[in-house]
Amino acid sequence: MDVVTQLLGIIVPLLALAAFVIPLLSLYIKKKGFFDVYVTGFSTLALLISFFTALKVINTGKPLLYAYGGWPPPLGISYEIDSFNAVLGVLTAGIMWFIVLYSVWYSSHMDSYVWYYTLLLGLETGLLGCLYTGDAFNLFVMIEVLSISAYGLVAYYRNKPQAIEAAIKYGMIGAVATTLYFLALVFIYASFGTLNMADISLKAHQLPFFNLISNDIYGHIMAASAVALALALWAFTFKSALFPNHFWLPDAHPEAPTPVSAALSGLVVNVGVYAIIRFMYTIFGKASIVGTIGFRDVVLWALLILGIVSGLVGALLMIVQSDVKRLLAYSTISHIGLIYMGASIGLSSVSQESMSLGLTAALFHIINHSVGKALLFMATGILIWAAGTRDLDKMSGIGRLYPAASLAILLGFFQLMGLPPFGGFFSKLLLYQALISAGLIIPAVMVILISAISILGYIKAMYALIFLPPGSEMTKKPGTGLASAVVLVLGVTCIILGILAPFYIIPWLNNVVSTSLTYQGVLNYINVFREALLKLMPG
Amino acid sequence: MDAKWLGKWAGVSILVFITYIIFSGSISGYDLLTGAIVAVIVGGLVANFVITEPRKLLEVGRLGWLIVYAIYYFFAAEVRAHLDVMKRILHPRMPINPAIVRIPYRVETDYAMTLIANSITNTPGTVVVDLDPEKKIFYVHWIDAKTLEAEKARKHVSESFEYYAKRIFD
Amino acid sequence: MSPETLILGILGFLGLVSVIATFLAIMERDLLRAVLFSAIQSTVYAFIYYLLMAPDIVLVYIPVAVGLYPAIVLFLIKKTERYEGESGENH
Amino acid sequence: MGFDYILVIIGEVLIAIGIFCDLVASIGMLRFPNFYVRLHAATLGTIGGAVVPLIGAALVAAGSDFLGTYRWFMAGGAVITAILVLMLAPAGSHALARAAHRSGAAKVFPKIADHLEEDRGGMK
Amino acid sequence: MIGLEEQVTTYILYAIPIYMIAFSLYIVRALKGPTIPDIVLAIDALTYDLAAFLVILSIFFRSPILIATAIVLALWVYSLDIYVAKYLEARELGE
Amino acid sequence: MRTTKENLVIAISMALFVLLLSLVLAVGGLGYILPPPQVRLIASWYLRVTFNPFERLFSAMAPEGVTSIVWDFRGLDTLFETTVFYLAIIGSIAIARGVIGGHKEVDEKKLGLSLIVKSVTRISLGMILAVAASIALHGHLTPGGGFQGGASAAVAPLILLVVFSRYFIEKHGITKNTMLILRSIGLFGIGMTAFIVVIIALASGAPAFVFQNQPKTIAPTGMPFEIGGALTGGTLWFFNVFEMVAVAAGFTIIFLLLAIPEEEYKKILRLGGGEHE
Amino acid sequence: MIELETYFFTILVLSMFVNLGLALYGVLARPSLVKKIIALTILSDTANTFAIIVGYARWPSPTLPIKPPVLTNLNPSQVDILVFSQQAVDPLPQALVLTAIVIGLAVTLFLVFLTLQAYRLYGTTDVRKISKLRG
Repeated sequence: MDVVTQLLGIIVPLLALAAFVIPLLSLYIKKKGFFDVYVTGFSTLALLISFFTALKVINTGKPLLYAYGGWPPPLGISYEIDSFNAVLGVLTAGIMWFIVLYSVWYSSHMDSYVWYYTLLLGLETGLLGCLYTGDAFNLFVMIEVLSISAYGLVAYYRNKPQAIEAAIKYGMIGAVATTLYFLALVFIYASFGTLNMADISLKAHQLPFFNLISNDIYGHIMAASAVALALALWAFTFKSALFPNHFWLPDAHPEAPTPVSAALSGLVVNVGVYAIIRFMYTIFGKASIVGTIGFRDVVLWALLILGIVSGLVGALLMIVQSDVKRLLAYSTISHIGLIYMGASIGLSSVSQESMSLGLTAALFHIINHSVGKALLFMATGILIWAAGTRDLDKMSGIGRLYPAASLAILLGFFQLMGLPPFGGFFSKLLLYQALISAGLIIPAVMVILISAISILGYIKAMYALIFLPPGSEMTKKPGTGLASAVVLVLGVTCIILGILAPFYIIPWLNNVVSTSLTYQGVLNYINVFREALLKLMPG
Repeated sequence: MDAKWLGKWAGVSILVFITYIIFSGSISGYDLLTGAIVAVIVGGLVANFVITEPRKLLEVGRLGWLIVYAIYYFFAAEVRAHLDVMKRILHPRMPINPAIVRIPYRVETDYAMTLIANSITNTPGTVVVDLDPEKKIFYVHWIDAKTLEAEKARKHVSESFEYYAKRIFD
Repeated sequence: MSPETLILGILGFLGLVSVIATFLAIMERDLLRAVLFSAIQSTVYAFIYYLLMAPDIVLVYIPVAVGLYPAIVLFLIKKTERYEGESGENH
Repeated sequence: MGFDYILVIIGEVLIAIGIFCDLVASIGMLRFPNFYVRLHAATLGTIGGAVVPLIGAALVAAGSDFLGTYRWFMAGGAVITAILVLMLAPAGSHALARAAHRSGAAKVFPKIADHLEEDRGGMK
Repeated sequence: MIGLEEQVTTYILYAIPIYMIAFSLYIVRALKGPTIPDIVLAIDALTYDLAAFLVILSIFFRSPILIATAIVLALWVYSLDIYVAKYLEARELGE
Repeated sequence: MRTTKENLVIAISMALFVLLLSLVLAVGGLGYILPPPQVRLIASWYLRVTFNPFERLFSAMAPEGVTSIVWDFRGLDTLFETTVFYLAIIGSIAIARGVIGGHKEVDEKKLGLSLIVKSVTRISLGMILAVAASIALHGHLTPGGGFQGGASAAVAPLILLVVFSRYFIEKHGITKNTMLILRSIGLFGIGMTAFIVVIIALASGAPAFVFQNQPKTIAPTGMPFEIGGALTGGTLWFFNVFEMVAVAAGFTIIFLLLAIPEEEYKKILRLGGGEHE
Repeated sequence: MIELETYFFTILVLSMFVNLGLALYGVLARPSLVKKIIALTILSDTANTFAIIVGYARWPSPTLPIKPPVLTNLNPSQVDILVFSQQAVDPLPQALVLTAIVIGLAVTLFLVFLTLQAYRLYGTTDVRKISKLRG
């Protein structure tokens, strides 16, 4: 077992352990600086490990498997990282790192930073755990870790009635969603007799491999898969705020502390998308029993349509918002719609190339959206802090006082709008191409329509924040150096993503997708599982 | 860490140890060892809550009275009361005559008082509804109030319990 | 009737009882009563778990569902309002 | 006909008593007119219906060697449970009765006297 | 002469239905109970009897390890009593 | 506002819908024969592997199937389950941050329930804790374990809180901060036990896995499964002990927070502060 | 011909489905937040019961009861272990449910604290009134 695999196994429990000791330390160490360094240190560690993991996975082209406790996979839990979730892992750890740095500045204005940092570490644990796990039930547990820290952080400003109400709405329906996902797992276990994703995939694809530990299937496997998929999809679309389940997002995301809004909008919604892609492509792929009878097509069509509706609803409602964070939250809904349109391209009629093109677009758009949205929330956070309000009318022109933050905001808005030299442009273009090549003309047109509508909202916000002359009573507050640096670095990242996109990033991401989500990728995923199973069994 | 506290600690530890061993149902080395550790820790934690006068624990006579009392209670008092209430339940006309009556008590310590009260409540037909520690009165709900006078009621309900409770705890 | 059939019959009976208790718990407007009905439902579930041979679950479930849920909900309705649908005596 | 057998027989008799008490107590719970009277039926159920069969089960377990080595665990557990029920049940029903009387949640309706009410006077 | 195991289990087999009748009567009272204390009292009696029944059933199932459930049941139902009583009596549960 | 009748209709129609759905699914999804005649293959593996002295390199060496799954086979789940509970408590503390509750001088005799209940509670305290400890410490042998033991032990502070009052128990040292320390220690212990085999193996340079308990074919380091002839199940014993401490302390924190009178919270609410947009 | 055992078991499964529906109705449609919390606990309990039901199996013979997944023999032979693996219920769903119960408890606890805070801020726990007050 090499060092990278070992570190991969250690990092997520280590983050949890780091969160465990914070209250103990806080009783004896009263300096804020210590906790800043502590949390930043652990998130740096997470970033490094996720980076090296991704490097290894992509270099070797073979998924990485870490079996906890040394038990062969269906008996024990294993982390399984193929190139798809490796990339998402680096994205998550990276943006989380920026968010933690920004929080160092942000939390110096809070009344109590200890609990905030604890919950933030919990959020990072949950995000990385959700992405890395190769076990369906562990995914449930990690989603709960993620959710409970998210509820806690949304309600962190406990004296604001809207924050508490948003957290209740989010928490109550979120609890129902995860319970239904648990029910889905019960059905999966009842009929597949296993909880390991690769093992379920193996059985769903009806591959001829004698699995010593769980070889049988029980009952009516189609009925169970259908119920499980229906319930699981409901839970995941809730987590990622797809159209009928989006109602909580515009309340919850703006009410959280700003860095948390960035994490929620930039990263947490990705988890739902990731889980759906995992379920629809790796576990119940095109060649699986669900795919062969057309049920999968129905689900994907539904997701495509909901994606379109979600994009339109988000874009339209964005225009009428006067609260800048709320505007950004609706923009998240719109972009999630676009991502779903890319992710639901794996219909049985679509060719392999178009499918991998669409998934590449979805993945690239996830990256672009995460960077851009995190940047925007954090940069507007500086202005909101300076102005003391989130109302666009009252904030007019505040950006003039903070040139660095304003520059970052401009870059971020261009990224989300999809202006040519930025990453957002290329991902939308790719999405359009993919949909056209898949023969889905109307959705392709919808991509353009959604982009066009949402530009109105972005321009409105941009104009109010930056181009209007500042009011006379506004004065510049000092001490935003760190925050400005963070958002500027993210802004530069947007440009780099755009400039490198056509030559380097898109082919590379296409390679990532085709080694992980195509049929060959799924076979790879299952093969690693089989190798680990045979290696860890005695005798 | 005075002697009194150590006495309380030892007393509670023994109680905890016995409970632990009976509940575990074995006297293997593992159980004895973990039992001892648990007893010491739990004893230290709750000693102040449980026992106020550790010296009484050492008087064997009290334990003897407790056993005598248990035998009397289970084989005489309880049987009589159970049969009585069963008869009332199964009787077609359900002859009940309920009242809340005053019943005075004359013991000093909390535990003796609790023993009496629990004995009264545990015999079907009488339930302690409330008590007044200053006037030393139990208010007992009696399913078949033979009398409403405090002293006479005491003879019916609690005199025998009090006799033993005085010897066990006071 | 074999012992197995008897045990499974009890399970079916308990399922029906739990439906009644749940129905009352959901429909009751007095939240205190609703909590107590949900405690009955929890007891019945605990019995079901026992008959399904899950002692570990019973040991977890009883503290959580019979002990803690009613306790926290009682704390909650003591601090807020007891009746659903209309304001309590505080308003 | 060893010593074990005698233990089992005694235990079974105690269990039989317990079952009978339990049944009668449950009928009483239904028949009795108000909360305070039902308290007595509940006492019948907890002492006669729970403590006695618990002791009986402990005896049966101690005498049944088909249960394996864990039967002592079982007997011990049953005895501890019995002792705890014996201590906790009356305290619980007393607490409940007092609370019901103080808060007026249950009326003392068929009664010939209520000295507690009188002593507390106008106080609720 | 039948074996001890068979004798004990047959005995308990006939006891089970009687217990179930008693439980259903308790549950009727618990669901009907006109006042709050009535409901709690019925749950109380039901649960203590259930604890005894669980012990007896664990002999029937020949699984002595099932016994630990009974004591937990008894403990927590006592606490249910206590805080319902406190709820009815006190202004705040913590006081 | 809907009437009860309408509610009833909605409820019944919903129930009917679910019932019809269930008829299809219960039979299809859960297997045609209810209940199935045999457990699943993976389950029989768990049952064979949980305590198997003949396969020392492929066994959890604890006779309790559920505990060995909870802390050995799927220890990661349980660690994060504990994390969820921990984060929920942290979130609750964050909501109640700054609320101290104050050690008011009050007449304890007047507070709480009657003297009888108080005495009974005092006597049974030790017994409750002994039973809880027994459940936790035998978690690898009989049903029970850390969470079960901890939840049973939490009865003690809970009934103390309700029967006496929160002033009483805070005077006797059961405060939010001590419980938070205890909880952190317990959680830290759980985390360290998860890593202990890795740390031991690091010294000898052998490969090892996080959450490893017994030696495996490719990772020969492991915890001893018995000490002096008494089974301890390797890491399971430590997990159980630490989990018990953590859970009991966690429950106590929850009730201490809930028991703080509303006036204290209102005071903090009126002060406000600390928030910025 | 349906066996009597299957019939009884199906009643249990169906009543769990009914409970699920009732609890869902309670969470989604009842106005009081406290009632929603109660319904939520019932919902997760019912989901857990499904898992336990999935782990159950028929008795080895009509008179020999199935065992909990705990090996009671501390010095087993290989035959003992094999017999045990055929006579015990599935331990995996039980472990999953253990996890799920604690998670449900954690979420419920946090929701209780949120509800209390909402009451302090809004003076009511009725969602209709809260959304009206929020405007």
